Amino acid sequence: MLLREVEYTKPSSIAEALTNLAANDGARALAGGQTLINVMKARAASPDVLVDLSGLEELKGIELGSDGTLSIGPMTTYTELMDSAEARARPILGEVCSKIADVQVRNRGTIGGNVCANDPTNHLPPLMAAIGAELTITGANGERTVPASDFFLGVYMTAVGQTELLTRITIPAGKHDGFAAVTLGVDGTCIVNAAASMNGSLRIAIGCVDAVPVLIEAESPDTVRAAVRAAALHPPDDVHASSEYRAHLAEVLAERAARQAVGK
Amino acid sequence: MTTIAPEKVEVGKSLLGESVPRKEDRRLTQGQGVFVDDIKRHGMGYLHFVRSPYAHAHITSIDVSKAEEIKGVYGTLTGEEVAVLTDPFFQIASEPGGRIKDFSLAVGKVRFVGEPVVAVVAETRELARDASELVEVEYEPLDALVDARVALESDAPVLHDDAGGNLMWEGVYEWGDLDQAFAEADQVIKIDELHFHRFNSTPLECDGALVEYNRGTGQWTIHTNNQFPGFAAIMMGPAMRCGLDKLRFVTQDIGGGFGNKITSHPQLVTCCLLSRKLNRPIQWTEWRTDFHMSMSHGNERWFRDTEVAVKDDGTLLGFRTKALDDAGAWLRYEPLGGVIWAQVTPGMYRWRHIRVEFTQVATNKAPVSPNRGYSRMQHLWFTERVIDIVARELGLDPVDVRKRNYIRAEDMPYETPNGCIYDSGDYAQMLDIALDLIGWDSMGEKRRDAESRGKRLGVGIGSTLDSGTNNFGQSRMINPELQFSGNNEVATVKLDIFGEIVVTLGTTPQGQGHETTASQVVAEILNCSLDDVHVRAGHDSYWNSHAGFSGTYASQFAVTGLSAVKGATEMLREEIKKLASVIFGGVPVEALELAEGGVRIKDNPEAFLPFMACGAIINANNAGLPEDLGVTLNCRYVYRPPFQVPDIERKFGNLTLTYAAQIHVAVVEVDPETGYYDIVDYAAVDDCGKRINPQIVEGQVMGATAQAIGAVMHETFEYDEDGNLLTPNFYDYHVPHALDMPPLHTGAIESPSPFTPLGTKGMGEGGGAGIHAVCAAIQDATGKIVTDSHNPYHRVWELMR
Amino acid sequence: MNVSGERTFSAPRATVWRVLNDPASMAKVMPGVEGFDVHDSGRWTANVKIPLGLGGLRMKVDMEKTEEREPEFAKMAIKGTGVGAMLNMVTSFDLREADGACAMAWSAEVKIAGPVGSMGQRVLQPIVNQQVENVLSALEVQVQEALRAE
Amino acid sequence: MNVAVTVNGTVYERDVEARKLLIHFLRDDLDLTGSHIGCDTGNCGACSVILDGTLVKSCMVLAVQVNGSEIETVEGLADGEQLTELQQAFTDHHALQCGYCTPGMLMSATSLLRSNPSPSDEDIRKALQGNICRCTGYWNIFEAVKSVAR
Repeated sequence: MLLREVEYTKPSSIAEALTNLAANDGARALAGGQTLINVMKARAASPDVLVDLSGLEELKGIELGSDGTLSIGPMTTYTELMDSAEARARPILGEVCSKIADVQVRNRGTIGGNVCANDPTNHLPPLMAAIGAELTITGANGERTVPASDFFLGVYMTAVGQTELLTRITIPAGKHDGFAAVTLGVDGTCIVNAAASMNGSLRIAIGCVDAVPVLIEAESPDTVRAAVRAAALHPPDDVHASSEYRAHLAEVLAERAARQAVGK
Repeated sequence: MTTIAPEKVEVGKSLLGESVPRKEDRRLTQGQGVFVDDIKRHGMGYLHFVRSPYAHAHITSIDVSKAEEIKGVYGTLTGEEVAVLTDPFFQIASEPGGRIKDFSLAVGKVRFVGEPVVAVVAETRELARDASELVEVEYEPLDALVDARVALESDAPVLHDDAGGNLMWEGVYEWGDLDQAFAEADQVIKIDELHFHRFNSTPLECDGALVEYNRGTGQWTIHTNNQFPGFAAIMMGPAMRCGLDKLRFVTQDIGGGFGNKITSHPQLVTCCLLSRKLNRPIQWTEWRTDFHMSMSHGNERWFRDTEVAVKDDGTLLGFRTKALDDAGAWLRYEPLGGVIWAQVTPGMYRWRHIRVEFTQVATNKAPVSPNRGYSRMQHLWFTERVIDIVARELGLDPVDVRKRNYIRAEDMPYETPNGCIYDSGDYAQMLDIALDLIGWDSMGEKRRDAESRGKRLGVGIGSTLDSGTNNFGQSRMINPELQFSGNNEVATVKLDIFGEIVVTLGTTPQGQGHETTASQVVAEILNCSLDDVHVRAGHDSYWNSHAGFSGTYASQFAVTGLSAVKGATEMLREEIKKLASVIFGGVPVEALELAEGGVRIKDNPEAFLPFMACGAIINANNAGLPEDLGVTLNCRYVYRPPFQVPDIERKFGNLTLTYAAQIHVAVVEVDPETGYYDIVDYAAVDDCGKRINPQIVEGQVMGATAQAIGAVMHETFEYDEDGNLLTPNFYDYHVPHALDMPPLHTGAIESPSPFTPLGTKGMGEGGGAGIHAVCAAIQDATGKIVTDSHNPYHRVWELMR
Repeated sequence: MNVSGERTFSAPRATVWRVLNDPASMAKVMPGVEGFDVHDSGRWTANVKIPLGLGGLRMKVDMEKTEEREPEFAKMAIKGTGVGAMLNMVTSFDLREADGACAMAWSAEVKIAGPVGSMGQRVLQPIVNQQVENVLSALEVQVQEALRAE
Repeated sequence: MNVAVTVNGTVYERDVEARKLLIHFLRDDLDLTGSHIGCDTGNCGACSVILDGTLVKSCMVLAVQVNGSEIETVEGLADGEQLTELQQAFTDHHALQCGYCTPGMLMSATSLLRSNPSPSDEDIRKALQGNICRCTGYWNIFEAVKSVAR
C-alpha cells in the first residue's frame, strides 16, 4: 500500500497523451491499473507521472471487419471483450479473458494493459502470439504495426517505447484456437500456459517459461511435444514450480492446446 | 451441501442447541463493525516500520536524521533506544533458549527478513513510509540459516550468541515400555523423514493498534486486535517496567485471528514507547506483506527416524520418533509448542508405548506462534501419516487399521499413556458417517470412471482431535521454574437501572459469535428473550471482566467462556430471587421463578416484579432494604476448570479438559500427466459435545476445513537459501477462493463432555483433519508414500515420476 | 542465483582487458547509469536506474576489485543499495586468447534481498538473464570502439 | 488535486494527493470505514465497491480517477434499518464470521444479482472468486446468495 508521490494527468486525446509521455522520461501510461498500481504499492516501480488513458474514447471499442478481422481498442476491458458480440468472431478471446483474475479485475483491466505489461504469467501475450495478432503503436512520428511475435521484448518490456502508445490490436479471422494452462488453484495465476492456433499451419505460444512467449510451429498435435523439446527451454524456477516441471508442463500443455485448436 | 446432524430433541424449547441468528451480524453486514484500523484520534501519528532486508546481519549503523528532517515527520524509535527504555521480554524457555534477549525492535543484529529495525511516525500513512525510506541502516550481512536440519551442526550460523547455539529447547518424552512393544511387534515400520510445512491462517485483517498515552496517569490505552491480551500484558508489563494496571487493552471487532494475533506484543511495545516519546496517539497498521514476512508462522516440524511397532493384523503397539521443530528467529510463544502436542500424544489410537525426542531450534525465518491447531496439528498429521503408511506397508485397508486401533466409545473417559483424559467420543461411528457421506460403497465405480477420463482417483481419511481448555501447568514441562497452572475465564452479568441485562466477557472474539452464544446461555437461565440480553462487543480491561488467561484461543470458549457466563448468570438469578423475596415480603426464594423478563411467585404469577423494577430498586431506589441483603445485581464469576499440576518428572497429567473430534474424508482426482489435482468430494464429521449453536459450530468446521485445503494444496511460507520469503503476499501465497472449494458434506454427533458445566467441548481447530485426509488421498491416488504436508502440483508430479 | 556463460570478442585479449578495466567504458556497459565516480583504480561507485519496464529501479552500486591477474582474471564484489532492494554480487571473468580473438568466461553469484527480492522471484531469473544479455552486447560495442580507437 | 464524488448518494469534495488509493480516500478521508483492506496486491476483494455501476477493487483505483463518479459502498446497501434481502440472507445462512470480508463480499454479490438475478451455482462462484474469506470456506456464502436468486 502507500504509493510514492506521483503526478497525475488525464489527457483527452492521443496526441496529448503522447506529449505528456514525452515530457518526462519517468512518465508511464496508466491503463486499467490492475498491474501497475500494485507494483506501485510495493514501490517496486514508481513512475514520476501517470498518464491516465481512461478518457481516450478512441482507444476503446471492438470492430469486426467484413473479412472477419477484429480491431480492438487497447483500453477495452476484459469484461467488455467477453460481452462483445463482435469479439465472438474469435471465440478464444472471450474464453481466455474469462479466466483472467476475477470479476473486479476483469471489469477494469484492459487488453492493452495485459499485453503491454507482459508479465510472464499473463494470459494474453502467448494468445496474441499464437493467433497472429498485430499491434499498432503510435508515437510522435506516426504509427507502426508490429506482429505479436516481435512485440514482446522482455519481462515488462514490449516494442512500445516510453514515449509511445499501443493504439490498436488487430486480430485476423479464425476459430481453430486452443488454450491450456496449469494454474495456481482454479483459474488462478498461470504456472505454465499455452495458446495454439491452426490457421494453415499450427502455431503454439507458450507462456511462463521465458521472458517472452515462446513460439513453436508443428505439423500436427502429434509432433508438438518433440517441437517443444527441440526448443530446449530453460524455464525459471520459483516457489510454484521447478524449471524441470515447467519444461514438462510446456510440452503437455502445448499439446493439449494444439489438440483443442485442431479439434475445433 | 449435505448435512447429517443429530435429531433435535424438543425439551421445553431450550435455547441451548438452537441455531439462533448471530447478534453480531447486524453491524457487520452493514459495514458498521469497528475494527482496529477504523479507530482514529485527533493528532494521531502513523507508524511505519523500517524492516530488515536481510535474513541475518549485524547492524553497523543507523541514521534517522534525514527522515526526521522531513516536514510532517513526528519522530522515530530505534532498537538502541528500546534497549535503554525496556527490558528484554520474559522468556518462557528454560536453558538454553531462555537466555536469548528479545526486544521490540532489532538491537545490534537482524535475524529475519522483515524484522522491524526502526519505527517512523508521521502525519500521514504515505509520509511515514516516505520517511522510512530515508532512514539509513548499514548492515554487515551474515550467512543465513534456513534449514532447521542443519541448525545444530558445528558450522551453522548462530542466531543467538546468548544461547550459545541454535538449540532453543529439547526434551525427551517416553511412556510405556518401548522395548517390550518392539519385542512384541511382528513388524517394525521405519519412516526416514516426514515434514510438516510452514504456513498460517492468514486472517484477512492483519495486526494493528491505536495506542494513547495518558501522561497524567501514566497509563496506556491500547486499541488493538491482539487476541490474547492477558498474555500480551504479562509480556509487556515487565518489559516496559510498569504494572498491568497501566496497560488497558480494548478490542471490538477482530478480522480473524486463528492464533496468529497472539504475539503482537513487540509491535505494541513500540507503539507504547512512541506514544509516550512523541506525546500523541500512535496508529499502526500492518499490511499484508508485513504480516507474511514477520508475524506468527505456524510451526514447521520434521519427524525423523520414526519406528512403528505393529502386529501383522494392523494392531499398533507404539512408536518412537525424533521431532525437530523450527521456531524461526525468536521465541515469542515458543517453546510451548514443545509440549502442547502432548495433549494428543496417541492421536485417536490405543497404542501405549510412545517415545518422542523433541528438539526446537532457531532459524533465520519469521518467528512461529500459535496457528489454528497449534502444535497438535503437526503431531496429529504425523500419527495419521503413520497410520496410512503402516496400512500401505502391511497391505491393509486404512479404514480397517483405524477401526482396529481407534479408542472405543466404551473406553471413554480414556486415560492416554501420558495421563491425559479423553472425555468422550465415538470415533468409529464418526468414520462410518463420513464414509457414507462420500459414498464409500460406490468408490470402485468412481475410480473406474476417473480412469476412463485419464485421471487417478484417491480417497483419504483424516481423523483428528481438537483438544480444548489448556491446563497451563504443562508449561512447567518446558520450564519447571514457571509458575503457571490451570486456566480461567471471567464473565460479569448485571441488571441495570432500566432492566438491561448487560454481559461482559473476558474474551476477544474474532468471528466465533460469542455475543450470540453467551446470550443464549443468559436467556436460558434468566428465562428471558435473547433480545433482552446485551453482550458488550469485544474486550476492555476496564470492565474488570478478565483474568490471567482471558482471551480467545485454543478451543475453549464453549467451556471456559460459557461456563463463566453460566456461573455469573446463575449468581444473578439467585440475587434477583433474593431481592424479590424481600420485596414480596419474605416469600421463600424456592417459591420464586424467573419468567417473561421478571421474577414471580410460582403459585401466584400475578405477583410479578419485572427486571426493570429489580434494577431500579438496587441501583437507584434502595432506601429501606435490609442492611445484610448482599445483593448487587452485578455478578462476576470466574470459571476455573478442575486441573492438577502435572507430574513434571514423568511428563504425566491431564493437559487439557475436552477433546472434540473430527473425521474428514477427501476424494481427489489427479491428472497423472501434470500432477494437477482437484478435490472432487469431501466430508467432515464433527463431535464437539453439546452444541449451543449448531450453525456456529458448523461454520467453524467449514472454515477450518477450507484452511486445511489451502494449506495442503497451496499455502506455504517458503524461503530461498538467503532467507528471502518467497510467498510474501496473496499473489504467491494462494489462499483458496470460491472456485477452489470442493463439494462439502457435513455431519455431526454429540458426545457431551462429562467434565464441563454445559456438556460442551471447545472446538474450531479440528480442520487439520483436512490436511491429513488430502495427503492420504494423494497417497491413494498415486500409490506413492506422501511425506510432506504440503502437496502442490509439482510435488505430486514428482511423486509420480 | 548463479549465472555464468562464455562470450567471444573479435579483439585481442589486451583490448578486452583494457575495456573491462576502464571506468569510462564500464559506465557505458552497465544498465541505466546516471552517475559514475572513480575512487581509485579498484573502487568505483555508480548511481543507476535499472530499466525494468514498469519503471526503473534506482540503486547506488559500489564496486570493488578483490582479485586481479592481468591480463586474464579479475574478480569484483558489487554491492547495490536501493529502496526495496539490496544487491550483493560477486562476479569474475577469465580471458583467454582464442585464434586472435578473446574468449571471456564469466560467472556471477547474485543475491537480491528486500521486498523486490521476495516479490520478484517469479520474474527475477528472466530479468537477470535479460540484463546480462544487455551488458554483454554493450560490452561488445565498447570493445569494437576501443579497437577502432587503437 | 480536487476530487468531487458521490458516495451512497452524498456528494463529497476533497483535496487529495494523486497517489492516494480510493480505498484510503473512502476510509481515511470520508470516514467510510465499512470497506476494508486485507492485502496489498489486489487479491482479497475486501475493498470492493461499485463504481459507476461496475464492481471494482478500490485498492487498484486512484482517488483522483473517480472525480465526477458515483460510488456505492456497503454503508449504502441497507435502507435505514431495513437490511437488504442479501444482507439478511448472509445472517440467516451464517455466511459471515469475523465479518471483515463481508462488505466486499456483499458488494460483489449485489453486483452479480443486479446483472444476473438468477445466477447458477457456477455463476455465484465465479462472481465471488475475487473475494477472499478466511473464516467460512465460502459454502454458506454460496447458500446465502443462492437463497435470494430468483
